[in-house]
Amino acid sequence: MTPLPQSRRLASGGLIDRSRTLSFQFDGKPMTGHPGDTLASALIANGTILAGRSFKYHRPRGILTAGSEEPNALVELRSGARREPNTKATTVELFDGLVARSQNRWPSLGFDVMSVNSLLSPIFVAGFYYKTFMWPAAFWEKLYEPLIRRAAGLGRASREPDPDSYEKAFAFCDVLVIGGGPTGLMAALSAARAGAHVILCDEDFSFGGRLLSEQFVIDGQSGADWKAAAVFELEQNPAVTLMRRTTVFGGYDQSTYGALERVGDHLPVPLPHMPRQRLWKIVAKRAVLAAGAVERQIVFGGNDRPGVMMASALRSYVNRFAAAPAQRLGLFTNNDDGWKTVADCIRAGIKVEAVIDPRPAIPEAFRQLAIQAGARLFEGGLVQDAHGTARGLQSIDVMTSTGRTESVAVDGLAVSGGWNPAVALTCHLGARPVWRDDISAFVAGDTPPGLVVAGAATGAFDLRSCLADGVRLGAEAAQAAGFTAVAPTVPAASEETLGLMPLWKVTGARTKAFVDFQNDVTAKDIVIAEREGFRSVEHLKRYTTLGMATDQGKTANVNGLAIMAALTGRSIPETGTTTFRPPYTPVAIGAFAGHHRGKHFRPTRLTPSHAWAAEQGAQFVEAGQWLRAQWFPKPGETDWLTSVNREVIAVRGAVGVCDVSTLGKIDIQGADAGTLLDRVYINGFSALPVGKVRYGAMLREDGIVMDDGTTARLAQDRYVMSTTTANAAKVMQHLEFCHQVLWPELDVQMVSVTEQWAQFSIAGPRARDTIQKLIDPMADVSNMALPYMGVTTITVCGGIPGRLFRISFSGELAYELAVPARYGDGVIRAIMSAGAEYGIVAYGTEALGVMRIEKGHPAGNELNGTATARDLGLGKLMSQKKDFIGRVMAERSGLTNPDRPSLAGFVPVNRADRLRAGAHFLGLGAHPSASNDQGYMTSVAFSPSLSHWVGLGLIKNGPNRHGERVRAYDPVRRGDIEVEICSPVFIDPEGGRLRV
Amino acid sequence: MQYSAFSLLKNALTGHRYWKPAWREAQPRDRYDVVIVGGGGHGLATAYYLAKNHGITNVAVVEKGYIGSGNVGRNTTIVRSNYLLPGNVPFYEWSMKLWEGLERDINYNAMVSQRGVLNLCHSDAQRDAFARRGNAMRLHGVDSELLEKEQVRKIAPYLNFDDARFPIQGGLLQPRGGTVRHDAVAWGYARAGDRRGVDIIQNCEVTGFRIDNGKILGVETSRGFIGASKVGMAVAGNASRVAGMAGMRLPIESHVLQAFVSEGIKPLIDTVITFGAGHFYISQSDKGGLVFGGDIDGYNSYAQRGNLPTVEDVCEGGMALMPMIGRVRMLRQWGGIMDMSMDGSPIIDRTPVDGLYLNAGWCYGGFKATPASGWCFAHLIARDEPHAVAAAYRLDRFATGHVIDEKGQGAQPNLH
Amino acid sequence: MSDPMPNPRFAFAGHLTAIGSLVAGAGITLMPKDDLALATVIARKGQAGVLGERVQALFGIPLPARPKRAAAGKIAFIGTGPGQWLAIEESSGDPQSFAAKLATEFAGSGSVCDQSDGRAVIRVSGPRARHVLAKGLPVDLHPRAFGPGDAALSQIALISTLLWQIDEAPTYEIAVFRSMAGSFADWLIASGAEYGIAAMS
Amino acid sequence: MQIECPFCGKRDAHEFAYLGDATVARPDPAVPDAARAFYEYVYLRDNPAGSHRELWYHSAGCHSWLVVTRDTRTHAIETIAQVGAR
Ligand SMILES: Cc1cc2nc3c(=O)[nH]c(=O)nc-3n(C[C@H](O)[C@H](O)[C@H](O)COP(=O)(O)OP(=O)(O)OC[C@H]3O[C@@H](n4cnc5c(N)ncnc54)[C@H](O)[C@@H]3O)c2cc1C
Ligand SMILES: NC(=O)c1ccc[n+]([C@@H]2O[C@H](COP(=O)([O-])OP(=O)(O)OC[C@H]3O[C@@H](n4cnc5c(N)ncnc54)[C@H](O)[C@@H]3O)[C@@H](O)[C@H]2O)c1
Ligand SMILES: Cc1cc2nc3c(=O)[nH]c(=O)nc-3n(C[C@H](O)[C@H](O)[C@H](O)COP(=O)(O)O)c2cc1C
Ligand SMILES: [Zn+2]
Repeated sequence: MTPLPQSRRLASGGLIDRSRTLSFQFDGKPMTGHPGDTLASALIANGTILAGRSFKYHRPRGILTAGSEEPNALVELRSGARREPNTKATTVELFDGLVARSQNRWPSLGFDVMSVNSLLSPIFVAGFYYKTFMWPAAFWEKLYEPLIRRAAGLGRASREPDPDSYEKAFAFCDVLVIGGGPTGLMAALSAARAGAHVILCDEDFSFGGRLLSEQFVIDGQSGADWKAAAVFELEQNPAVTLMRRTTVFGGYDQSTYGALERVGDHLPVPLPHMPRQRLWKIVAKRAVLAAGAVERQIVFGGNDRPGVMMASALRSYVNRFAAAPAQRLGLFTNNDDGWKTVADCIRAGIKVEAVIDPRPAIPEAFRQLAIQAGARLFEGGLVQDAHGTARGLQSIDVMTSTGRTESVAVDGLAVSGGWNPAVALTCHLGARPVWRDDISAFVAGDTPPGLVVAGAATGAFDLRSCLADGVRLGAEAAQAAGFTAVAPTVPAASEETLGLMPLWKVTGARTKAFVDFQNDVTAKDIVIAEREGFRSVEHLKRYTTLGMATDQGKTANVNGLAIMAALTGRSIPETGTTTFRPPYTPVAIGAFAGHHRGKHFRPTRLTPSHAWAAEQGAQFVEAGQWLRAQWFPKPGETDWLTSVNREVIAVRGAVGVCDVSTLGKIDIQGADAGTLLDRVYINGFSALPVGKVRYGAMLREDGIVMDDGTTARLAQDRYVMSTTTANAAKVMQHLEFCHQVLWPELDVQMVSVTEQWAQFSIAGPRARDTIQKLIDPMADVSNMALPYMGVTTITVCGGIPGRLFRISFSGELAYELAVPARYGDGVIRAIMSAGAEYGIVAYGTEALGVMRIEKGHPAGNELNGTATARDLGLGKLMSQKKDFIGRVMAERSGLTNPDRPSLAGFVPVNRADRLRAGAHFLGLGAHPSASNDQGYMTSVAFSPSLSHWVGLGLIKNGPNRHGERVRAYDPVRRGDIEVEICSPVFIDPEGGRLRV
Repeated sequence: MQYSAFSLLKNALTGHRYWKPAWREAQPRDRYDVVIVGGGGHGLATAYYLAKNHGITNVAVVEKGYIGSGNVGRNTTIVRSNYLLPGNVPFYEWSMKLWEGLERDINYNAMVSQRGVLNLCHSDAQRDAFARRGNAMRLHGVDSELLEKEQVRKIAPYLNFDDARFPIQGGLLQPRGGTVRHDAVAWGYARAGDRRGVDIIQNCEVTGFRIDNGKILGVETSRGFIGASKVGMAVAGNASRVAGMAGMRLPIESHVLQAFVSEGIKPLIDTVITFGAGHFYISQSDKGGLVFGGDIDGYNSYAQRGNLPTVEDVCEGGMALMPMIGRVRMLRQWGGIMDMSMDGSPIIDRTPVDGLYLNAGWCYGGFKATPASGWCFAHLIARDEPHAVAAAYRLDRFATGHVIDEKGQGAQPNLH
Repeated sequence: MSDPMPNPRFAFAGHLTAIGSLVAGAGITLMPKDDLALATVIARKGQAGVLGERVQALFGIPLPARPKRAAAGKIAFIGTGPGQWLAIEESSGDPQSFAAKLATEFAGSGSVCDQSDGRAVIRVSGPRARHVLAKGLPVDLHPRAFGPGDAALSQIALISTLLWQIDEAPTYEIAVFRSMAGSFADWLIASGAEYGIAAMS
Repeated sequence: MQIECPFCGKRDAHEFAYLGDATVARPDPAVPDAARAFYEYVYLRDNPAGSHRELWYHSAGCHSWLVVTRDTRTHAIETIAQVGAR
């Protein structure tokens, strides 16, 4: 198909680049446009009136606005994995190859079966679903809800991962100017001239705001020329950052602003390495909000018909985009500004059939203008109903000042109900806008610290005041940020008047009159809401969904609350607005995530031996942020248990090595290091001899175990503490709290050395033999010289300085060898070759877990944040002689009750049974019920040494029930077996092997 | 007027001219048998059950703003009873049962949607913890299923199974869990209470309590004194402020939790999915918006709004879990003030003041509790003794050590 | 004891390979700094003054009380917290002995801890360095706010970082925990790709 | 929210860990009603709507514990100081 000519493109004018033609498709139809077009302007240029269907009634809808306030013209942009639902055609910058599709219709936009909903509209009124669909109960999920869900929603999201990338960035400035219309440009110029570092953002792809869309003259130049000069000056200033296509979407605490830059959205696909969008977090000393104002609707019958358009939007299409939305236009305006449309239409050759102005007396100049345009003038008139089809408008019914109704044939109607200053960003921190009677609009009330509002956003609706505002507030902002402003000069511009007569809703409409277009909220819905008691604006909003659509009611809300005000006899300010919330316009979820998706969701921490382990084919597991080797499968081993059993057997029978560098390590120095440790651990450390290691447990202040680990005394005034992998940061924070907040008088210095050391556990009967081959030959690591729970410094592999701890998690003769992390890779290779003759294996976290369970050491699953030291069998460690964190609260009756679940071992009565962590304990024969619940299995392992499963668990009064049998009940995995309670230490209970 | 398809049709034919207000715009009277402070879900439900279960109809609910302006109107609508600890499971399951019959009971469609709640797990330890939880639920007769990765894939094929930082290993499913339309709960209870004679008084802020000799006499409000023999506080995020007026300090901090909704899209996500490792949970409302949230902002706040880092954090979780939502746009973000208790569990109890009762500490999970909370609080107020399923929610449990700490975080409210 | 001493494996080893073809027009240049000796120095209680004098006497460096880098010759001290510094020795042949030496010199006034392996340091320089770092660092690096000698402790892409500026090129050096070098490199490469990246060793 | 760390400068609150009320003080464990005193210290909070003294830890920065006085209604920060530096 070849594209049709751009039938509604004006022959000349506009800020489009006619030298290049761009091809695009809408609903499969090929069309063309030019650089500088939006999708909406290109559709208009191609004579397309119908752009979308509404949410509830599937009403045909045209293009209403020319900006981000658009409620109607929403499309699915792009296709496949890049499909973007609900994209406003009015904000899409046209690019070559653009593909868009209309939404919420079937089979086609022109003929939509669901438009029968419109016939059912007497039933589908506000809140109808709260009143029905209650019977029978089961039908909700099966029938009603799927139907409702299918009918709801507009576009379709892709089901494939988003192929584009996003990023985030920070920016800092003296003055942030939000909006680059005449006000914003002037504010930026004025701040920049004072020397301030300025960021100017505009959501449009071109600066200029209304200057692009109106026939303004500034300092004798056209608005567009003045703007070009202003932008040029700003571009030349290195202290100014100009950000086009950047919406400031939210104001947050302490002058932090969120902004979205659409970096690649105007391209078919982003260039290589180009993010699609960038989320800016801008910290500004001062901010000037110059976001302009949004023109609002008037509520009359059929006001949603395709062909009805905001007057300012119509001028945008005509002046900026050189596209004619209509050929025979009606204009319905309650203010002077709307009249600009007449002059612009005359210039563009669009016939103005009629001007309907409800004001009883209009200025003479306008009367002349109407005559010049050959338009019928209905002074004091009202448009009651607009009639048309999906293809366009046919006529309007005008109620004259004398009460007659006349029909006027038109194919378009421009409407201006006045202007709402864009105050949203002033309200994000909780302020409320205030009503101004003179302009019949809400303006900013209190503004957030550091933010000022300027131009049309303050209700200054004439160019002169806008420019003056910009000059003044830009300079003041710069001054407040510490600069000296230069004497301001305000460019000259002609005078403008507003002369608005408030008009919210036309009475006597015969057809549906819409307030919220996208959500199909009619004036009648508001009446029903009022009748049913939903009178607060917030109730009104929620009951009718007014203002809850993708446009957040930018063109609709004030009409809605004005109608409610009239119904309840309250004033508009008494009625109030609903709450403005970020984002100002919707922001892609991907942009908030930036780089942090997929594997980059969170940083990954790699152990010093990672590369080596990967070479060995290790299976890795996520342990918090760490990746750790879980087991090392050997060729032929297909299931994890075989590998793990082999690793355990090798350690218990010969020797194995495991990277335990992930354990937290904290270097603690100072004269009072021991005192601090005494206060954070339940047991004592100040009396620990130098060269010794001790196991310790620490509590939270509420008496529950926080963490455990070993701490070694390296010197009189120096210890090194180890923490569990999971709690490393938390313990560091806790120690800093204890030191800085509780006991600042102590002479203690602490720093995390977790990353400094590669630490390997070398365990098994041949551990010493292996170590011996690695270390400085002069070093003595005999049982005498370095007994169990000793520590010494040594050098290994011919000169690498290290620390050797004689500690054991596995229950075997074991050492932990710490070397500077850069040598981790080399040292594990050296350990493997040193141990080769003894049959050394590398073992992973699984085997480590098996052996600690066999030894009954509590770990993560037992340190569950609710267990006390006594529960875990550590009660004996709790010193009676000193205070320590958690001591007092640990004595609360609820924590000392002997019936509390406490640590015990478990074996299956039928030794072939498998144990499962998470199974609950019930008395034999007890009915499975919550009241019979005695505790649960915390950790299990298959013990290759014992050839059956063993488990640890917390069970009521556990330590006193060894030998008793209970049920391990596990209905979620269909398990229900008998287990015997036993000592939690399954291997070498006397600990002989540790000490050899 | 009873709501039904029939009454809707009948009114449609008469231009909807005859609907009555869902609840009367009641003016405060001098005294009531019971005054409930707080027109949120819990307060309104309490008033309804006082009338329905205990025949106490001389009741007022006083609300400082409009009813539903608090957390009941700003939550992510998830209901479930997949709790772990014995103090909690029976209570939340009772709530689940009440949800199941609610709409016919109160004659209001609150869109109780039992679409299933799926919690994902990413490690063996998490799976064991889910097994423990699932088993605890089963022990109390609550439905729970432990799913393997492939079963999760069947339910939600669009999740990131291939390229995840924390690969999905399985999940815990509660098929009866789901969502309920937040506002409808407030309005439905209000209407049902009103029909039984309860006065719902909006724009009436409680500013103090009148207490004599340790006994409650009534409440001071922005609209004058209202006498009452008994007063129940159900003010959620404002619990400390209101209890403070009676001279109490509570084991509670007020924190903001944010929630987010996307633009409306056609059905995409059919269950409730929670991604604990990524602090993200999501469901799709019947209107088509993806409703999602994550962690609390983490500092004391009464501002009812949050900050940007949490938005980023939540969306990072979303993109990590379901990278197809990248181009779906967030429409709105808002916050609610939550009564974060020191053990993450609620309090429904008497207070040191005779006739003054406390309902608080719901954290980010009290929406699902609404029916049972109302039921049990009404029971406590009417009979002056705790209801059996809420017996563990005592105020003195912190002093005695009988805390109910599902997450094991201890006395740090922002970590619950 | 037959095997020779194993070679060190540095933190960025294998993590910069993705730069591959991104070199064209390099806007930033990355260079891992594997030759630094690093040590944390924390003043003992009430001894900050004494420590400062020791440092001044030994190295001719005034200990910065703020996040700043003060350097003389091969030695630099960066303020990393109240009473805390990161001491750096450039092109150090024997990193462990640096800490050991400091410990001896500061005995009684400062606690010293070797961190030569705990932090991985990478140098980022080039005309686009500021643009790239702005994608992660919540600190204003504009010359007006941050210049040679300034340092910042912060976070980039959820990774704790210590950054300091060397010169006006600008050249920055960034220290991250060693285990996160890979993730940090991933972020750097993703953020720098649009400007082109060169790697030096 | 931006917190100006006295050492590091202005940073987003994201870099900090929050602990809560800074006005409670760890009781002397030797007092006769220590159980009560600790209960109040660990559990009871004023939780004011308005000015609130609270503890923040600059975990991604200099590891200082800070006392921040902040209005819980507006998030406006009144004062910030290193703990102990009163
Ligand atoms: C973002 C968010 C998401 C959540 N998601 C879930 C979820 O998915 N599932 C879940 O179960 N829970 C969730 N919750 C928690 C849940 O919403 C609350 O726990 C629950 O709603 C609290 O009970 P309520 O409805 O009675 O509270 P509210 O609705 O807050 O009611 C308290 C009322 O008291 C009023 N009040 C306060 N002070 C006074 C006074 N002095 N005088 C008169 N009136 C006063 C308030 O205005 C308010 O209306 C979420 C909460 C939030 C904020
Ligand atoms: N006579 C009237 O009734 C009337 C009414 C309104 C406007 N006007 C005219 O319009 C002009 C107003 O000038 P102005 O500069 O104040 O407003 P403007 O509308 O010209 O410019 C506002 C700019 O802000 C941008 N913007 C809005 N929100 C934004 C956000 N959140 N982030 C980034 N960019 C955003 C818009 O894209 C626009 O370019 C004057 O010329 C005035 O005469 C007249
Ligand atoms: C479940 C749920 C769904 C929501 N869906 C929408 C929505 O589709 N559109 C919308 O504008 N707001 C939606 N909101 C947000 C409300 O507009 C509002 O922000 C929220 O109730 C908090 O009130 P506030 O913002 O007035 O303080 C939704 C809120 C909830 C709780
Ligand atoms: Zn700091």
